Order: sequence, then structure tokens, then C-alpha cells
Amino acid sequence: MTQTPALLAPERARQLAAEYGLKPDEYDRVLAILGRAPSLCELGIFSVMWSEHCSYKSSRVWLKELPTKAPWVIQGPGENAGVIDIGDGLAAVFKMESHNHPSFIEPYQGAATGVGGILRDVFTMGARPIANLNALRFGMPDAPRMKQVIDGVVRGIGGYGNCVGVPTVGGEVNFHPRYNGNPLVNAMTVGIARADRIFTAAASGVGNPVVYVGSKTGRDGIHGATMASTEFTADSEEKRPTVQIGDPFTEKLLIEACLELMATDAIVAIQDMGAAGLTSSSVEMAGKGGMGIELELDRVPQRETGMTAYEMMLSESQERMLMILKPGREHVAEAIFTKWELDFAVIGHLTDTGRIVLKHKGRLEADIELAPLESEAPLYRRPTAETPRQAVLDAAAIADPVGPEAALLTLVGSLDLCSRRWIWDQYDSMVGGQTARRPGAADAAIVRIEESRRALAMTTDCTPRYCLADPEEGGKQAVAEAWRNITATGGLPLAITDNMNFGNPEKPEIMGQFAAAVRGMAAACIALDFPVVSGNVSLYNETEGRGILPTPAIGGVGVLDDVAQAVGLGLKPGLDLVLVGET
Amino acid sequence: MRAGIVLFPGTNRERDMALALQRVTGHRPEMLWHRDTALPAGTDLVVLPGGFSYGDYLRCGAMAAQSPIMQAIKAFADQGGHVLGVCNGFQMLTEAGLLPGALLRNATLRFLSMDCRMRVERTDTPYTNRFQRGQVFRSTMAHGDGNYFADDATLERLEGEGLVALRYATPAGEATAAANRNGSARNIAGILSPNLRVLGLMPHPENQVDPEIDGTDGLPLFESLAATLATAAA
Amino acid sequence: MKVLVTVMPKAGVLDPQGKAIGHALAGLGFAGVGEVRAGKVIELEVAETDAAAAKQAAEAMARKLLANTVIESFRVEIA
Amino acid sequence: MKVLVTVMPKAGVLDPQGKAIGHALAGLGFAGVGEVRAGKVIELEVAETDAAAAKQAAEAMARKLLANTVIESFRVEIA
Ligand SMILES: Nc1ncnc2c1ncn2[C@@H]1O[C@H](COP(=O)(O)OP(=O)(O)O)[C@@H](O)[C@H]1O
Repeated sequence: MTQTPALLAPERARQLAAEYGLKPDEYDRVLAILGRAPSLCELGIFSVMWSEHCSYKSSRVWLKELPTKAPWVIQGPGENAGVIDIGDGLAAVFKMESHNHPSFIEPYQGAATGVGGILRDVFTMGARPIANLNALRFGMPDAPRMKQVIDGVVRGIGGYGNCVGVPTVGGEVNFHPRYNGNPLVNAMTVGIARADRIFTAAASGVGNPVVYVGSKTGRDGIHGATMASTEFTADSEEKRPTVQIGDPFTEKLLIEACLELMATDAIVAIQDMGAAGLTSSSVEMAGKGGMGIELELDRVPQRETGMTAYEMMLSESQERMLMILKPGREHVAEAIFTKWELDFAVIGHLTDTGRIVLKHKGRLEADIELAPLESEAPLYRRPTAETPRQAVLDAAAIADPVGPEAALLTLVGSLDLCSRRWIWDQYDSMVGGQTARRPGAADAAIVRIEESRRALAMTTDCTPRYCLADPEEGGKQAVAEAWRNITATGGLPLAITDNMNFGNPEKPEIMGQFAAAVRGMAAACIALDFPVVSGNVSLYNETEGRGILPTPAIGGVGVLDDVAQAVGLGLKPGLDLVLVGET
Repeated sequence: MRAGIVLFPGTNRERDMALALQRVTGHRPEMLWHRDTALPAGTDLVVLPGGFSYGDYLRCGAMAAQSPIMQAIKAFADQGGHVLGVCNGFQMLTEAGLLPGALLRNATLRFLSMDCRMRVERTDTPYTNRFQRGQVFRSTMAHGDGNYFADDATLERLEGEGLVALRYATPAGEATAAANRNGSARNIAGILSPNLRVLGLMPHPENQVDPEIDGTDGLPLFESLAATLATAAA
Repeated sequence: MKVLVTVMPKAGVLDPQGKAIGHALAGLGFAGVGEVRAGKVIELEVAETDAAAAKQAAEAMARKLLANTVIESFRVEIA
Repeated sequence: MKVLVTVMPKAGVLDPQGKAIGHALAGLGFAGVGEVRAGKVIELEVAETDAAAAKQAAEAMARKLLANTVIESFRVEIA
């Protein structure tokens, strides 16, 4: 075994770094941390860990303004999902996540794998998923490809959720031309765990085995830039980066197997392999625990032949998890994963070096100190420009050209308000036998917790055109609407997750929208005692060089002490209608 | 009643079914594993629950129908045992040859998750004796492949022998095309074996057993079973 | 050796998928398309080196699992 | 004339269906089965009488509708 991996030639390395999205000064930091040129595999690790997606480098300074604490918050942002105490020793675990870009490339699989990813974030923490929701923004139906995108996304969400047997109980849909080339697919999962049995990602215990479970690793989703790399000589068709395909069947087995293993005391830490799968999971687990980690990549279950270390570390193959087990518990875990017909492999162990060391085919492929990989990660306070205030309209000065009846008909028939039945008619909202209010039946969906009187009320909300006009008010409004929707069902609103979908953060007006939306959300969260416990940021959503509408989607969760308190929408004859609040 | 619910890889409505059975019997049924080669002694009801066994890959229920436990279930049915297959379970029963015909892709080519209504065609069976003859009850369906197909000779035989248990119908009890969302032959929602002890149906009456969740329209089916099997055991 | 098992809906069995495809093709302006049938093909890599034996084995797999002969017919080819 | 369009998942693209079928065949005791890939076949009855023209038309249909070329490849044969 050599002491340093095969290094890239300096010029080549700098050129590849740029192709992988690292800015020149970011690459200089890579050189400073390593004290030498990187290997291809190391460069891949830096580029994904320091990508906007993994590092939140443009958004982190703003997200810090969101309130994240309350007596009932068990776990705020920073883990795979947020956790709140809902009484009776139970916890609700939830998060929302975007899969915008993949859903435009391949709508069915993009949306399906989005659902798969968010489910894993939740059951990783020890929770059984009990509900899925979504927040969708499409372009106009007559825009090129948009009908196929809409159809594919809806089928994909249903195809995955129905198969894993988690009811899809709510969501929202908007249409606007600014999403024509960049639809938004945000998926939310809510799970239930015992409050004293929450699993996290922080690794501990020198020598403890690192275990890989789930599906095999293929070349799925490895970023396109690698195609240009001269490292690869085989025919291009074979090496093409491929779209990730979801396998909800395997995910279902993974849920059952993980929950079965979690009922034992074998697990030290667990993390799903999301974007940049093996890289982010191993780096984060070791990093959070202040440990080192050493992996033997030959032991990674592989679907294809001839995979390189770089490819394995960057693969986005779905339905995979990484775990740290207590010493000697491998056989317990292996028996469970074998029973569920899933791959199981011990691929490495924890060390006390504080470094990630990767070996493949008897060669050292990467050796990076973990602390600076995180502490030196780029962090930007990008310039912001305030959205100009618009003059307030004088309602009295606006003529009514059509009369209330025609106006009502136009509204009811409009894309944003017409019935969504054709969507939820494709989603199994009843599986589990606990759905007390399905889509269309109440302002928030209501799902009872098995073997309990309690129920959760859940909703997703955002009105992007408000956010465009005034991002701060729009951010406030989205949080307030989620709160109202929960209240209206008889639930006590407890906490939110969010999905911040915005355009290019390098444009001051976009960063200004982002900052203002966060400010508004924070104000509403504080006023309503409705903290943020998890979330996701999706930037660079551009359509024809123009940003999408600023879309801070909010996923709200509340609790009902007794499902019998649930209130729905259906009016019954003889009741009085009461209007509350100023009109 | 001693009931067993079979778990296949990908099954997902086993807990719904367990709750429904618990409601009528007061105790939890046993979960059985697809690799088992024998049923627990004293079993008098086997349920093949809904879900996506083997991901619905190839054909719904096809791989599950080849599972080790299916041999034991066939033998159990041959000896007069009661077998209930719901949704994916119905698909398994046809794939395993325990019931005739097949479930094709829905005529709409879409997954259908919605309310449906079924007319009870006969009430002298272990599954329907607590319904009124011709009674229409509401249930939910959630399937992509529920379009019942059999050749004409088979359909004639089923009709002639009175083995059609449930038909999709309007609230007024008419078996119209509009009430038949998945396109099933002759609006068939559920069929029986000649000895009336094997029932396969596509909708999910196990989701309509609780007034706090979605009403109790499906409860008579389970009450019928409980009554039948309580008498049988006595 | 590679074996292809092609599984088609039997004549007389409803083929909603084939019908929908035919409809969509007409909608896209493809003229002169008559009946459309949609089936499956399963490509098997087998260790067997004798073509006749491989074909026989694949037929057994089709009868047992790959096709449902109530609604489908199949044919086996060596690729 | 009859035209067959065979649509398969592209090399390297995960094929969960093929994987499950392979697994099931092994479970049923069929030995020596390696990789299994599952695809679709669409049988078109076309009015066109010139084979080359029919093939060309079917290729256009495959690109436009029958195959999703992001994840699938196709081939066209005259039956
Ligand atoms: N994408 C979707 N998936 C599932 N349910 C949805 C979706 N979009 C809308 N719904 C459901 O349709 C109903 C009406 O939606 P919406 O008009 O957004 O409701 P509201 O304005 O009351 O929040 C709600 O019950 C909602 O959960």
C-alpha cells in the first residue's frame, strides 16, 4: 500500500475542479487542506461536499435566523429529519426535500426517487413513515413537454408511495409560466417513533464496523462532467452517467429490515445514502462523531463491473444505507438483512485518525482530514438586493368588469383553484388504515397513530405569487397558512419543515428574495410558536435565464390529542356559517 | 377464529387487515411468513393481504404465487379451509390457480385510489352472511391492476354457479359501466371458490371498519367471517 | 448465451395498454397504424451453452413464472 | 405488415423488474441464470407495404412515444 494516492497532474486537477463546479479560490483551499494535489477520488469528494446541495454555502448564514427551539423540539435542523415530542412518549419525525432538476429530466423517476429519498431520511431516524405529502409547481400545461412532466411526476409520486405502502395524504399544486422549464417537486414524509428511541448519524467507537445495506451500487447519477475525463477509455455508452431509477420494492424491504434491526441494540449510528451517497454518508457520520473512517471499496456491493473508487464514492444509486454497528453485532444485522433479501456488507471500520481513508484494489484512493473538509467549507454571505415594494392597490378603485358570478366561475375553473381530484385519485391515501381525513376532506390531512388516540394534522403550503410581490410577507403568509390549516382541523400546530426553492443565488435580487422570505418565515414562526425543525434548500432553479417564483414551501405538523376532535370541510344542512377575522 | 395473515416481501396492508380482524375477534391474528412451508396447527382462516408483493414486477401476485407457503395454502383450501385474498391477495389467488381468471391493468391505465360501491350478490356465504341480499356497501380501492378478466366460458360458469360474490354498482345497486372504474368483466369485484370458502376481491373493506377512520361499511364482511368460524369451532 | 422470452396478451384478451398506444400514435399523426398489442420481453443471460437445452429451460421458466397462460402466450428465441 | 418495437432499459440503468425476476427464477430452482433484463415489446400492424419505410416510421414512433430514450433503448424489426 502506497502512502499517497495517485495524484492528478496540477493543470489537469485545476481544470477538472472547475468542471466539477469548484471555484478557483475553493480549489485553492482544497490544495491547502491536502498540502498536495488531489487524486481524482479526493477531488470528487471535495466537489460534492462543497456543492451548494451538500454544503448550503449560500443559504446557511440566512437559515440561522430561523427559530428552531421549543420545549417540544427533540431534534432541530442538522440531522436527517426533525423530531418533535407529541405526547404519550411518541415523537413525530419529518422533513421535506426537493427533487426538482431530476424531475424535469425524467419526470416519473425523478419524482419517484424524490419520494424514496425523503422516506429514507425519516426511517433512518427510527421512525415508521405514516404519511407522505408533496408540494408541486408546474409550468403552464401548454408549455413544451409540460403535460408529460405533470403526468410523469404525479405517476411517479404515486408509483413510489403506493408501493412502499405509505399513504400520500396531502399536498398542493400551482401552475405558473415561470416554472415552464423548471418545475418544483417537493416531497415530505412524516413518521412516528418512540421519543426515547431516536437514531442519529454521529459515529462512535474506534474499530466499530461500517456496514452497507440495501441495493447494489451502480453508476447512477454520477455527474456528467466525468464523461469528459480522460481517465475513462472504455466506450462512452457504457460510461454514460445514468438517471437514477427508483425501486420502491427494495425501499419497502429496507424500511422493514431497518426498523427490525432498530428494535435490537445493534446500531450505533445510521445514515441514508442520499445525494453523493457513500461520500456524504461516510464523511458526515465520521465527522459528526469526531472519528476517522476507513473503507475497503472492494467490499461495496456493485451492480456493474469495473467501477472505480471515484464512481463508487459519487454514485447516487438509490435505496442504500450506511450504519455503524456495535462490535460483534454484525451477525444480528446480517440475519435480518438476509431475511429481507437485501445486500449486506461490512465495508470498513472507524478509526481515531480523524481522516477518511479509502482503499480499492490494494491502492490508496483517498486520504483526507475530515475536520477542515467541514470547517473550511466555503460559506458565502452573497450580496442581496431588496425586492422593490409595490404600491398597495386601492380595492375601491378597481371596477368589477364581469360581476361576482362570472368572477366566481372563472376562479373555480382556474388552474390554481380547480379540483385536484385527478391527482389524489392516483395516490393511495388509505393504506395503513389510519387516515381519518384524506385529501379534499379537511384543510390538513389527519392520520391517527396506531394504538393511540392521538392523530397528526399535516399540510403543505406556499403562495409563490405573494412571495414574488413581497418575499417577506409571502414567507410569513406561507407559515401562517400552514398554521391555520392545522388549527382548522382541530389540531395544535407544533412545528414546520421547509423547502426553499429559489433561483440563482449569485444574483443579488434572488438572494434578496431568499433573505426576505427567511425573515418573514422567522417572524411568523416566532409569533406562532411554530419552530422549524428540518428543511431543504434548492437554488439555481432557472427557467430561460429567469428565476422561478420564490417558493418557500412549508410543511406543517400538528397534533390532536384525540382523533375524535378532528374537524373536516363538509358542511351539513342547518349549520350556521361564521366568518372570523377582517375581510 | 384462528387467523393467519401472510407476509410477502412488499406486502403493505397486513396491519390494516390485522386491525379489522382484531375488531371482530378481540385478538390479533398471527403473521405468517412467505417462506413457511406449513400453517400453524388449528388455523381456520388464511388471509393474503394487499400490497405490492415483489414490487408488482412482472405480473401482480405472480412471484408470490410461487412462494413456499402457497403449497400449504393450496392444501389447506383443498381441505375446506377459508382463504381470503384482498387486492394483491386476490391477484395471488388467481395466479396460484385457487380462483379462475386474471386481474389485468385497469382500463384507465392509471392507479385508482377512490371510493367504490359493491353490491352483495349472495348472503349465504362465510363472508357475506351479515349483509342483506342486494345490499350496496361502500369501500375504497387502491390498485393499478384490478380489471377482472376471464374467458366467456369461465364467466358463464361463475355466474351459473353463483360464484360472483360482489359486483361494482351504483349506490342504487345498478351494475353500470360508470360504477366499474377498472373495467372488470361483468362488474366483478369479488369471486368465490365452488365451496364458497375462498374469496378474492379487489377493494379494501378492511379500511372501513372504524367509525373514526372511514366508517364501518366493510365491517359486516369480517363479522360474517367471525360468526361463521365461531360456529365452526364450536 | 442470451435467451429472449416474449410474452404477449392472447388473442381475445383485452389489451388496454396496446389500445391506448394505438390511440396515442393516431393522436400524434402517425397514419396507417392498425391493431397495436403491447407485451413484455425478458432477456435472460444463461450459463447453458447448448441452444436447444437453453430454449427448453426458458420454456419451462415461461410456463412456471414468466407468462400467465390464462391471459398470455409466449415464444422463446435464442438471441 | 407487422412491425415489432422492442424497448429495453439502457445498459447501466437499474432494472428493478429484471432483478426481481432473476431472483424469483433462482428461488424456483432454475440454475445458471445470470443477468435478467425486462423490457416491453409493441407489435404494430401497419398499412405500409414497403419494409424500409415501415421500419423508418416505427423508429419515429419509438423515438416520439414508445421508448423513453433518457432511460431506454429500442430496436425495430419487421415480423
Ligand atoms: N399534489 C397533491 N397531492 C395530494 N393531495 C393534494 C395535492 N394537491 C392538492 N391536494 C389536496 O387537495 C386538496 C385541496 O388542495 P388545496 O386547494 O391546495 O387546499 P387548501 O387551499 O385548502 O390548502 C387538499 O386536501 C390537498 O391536500
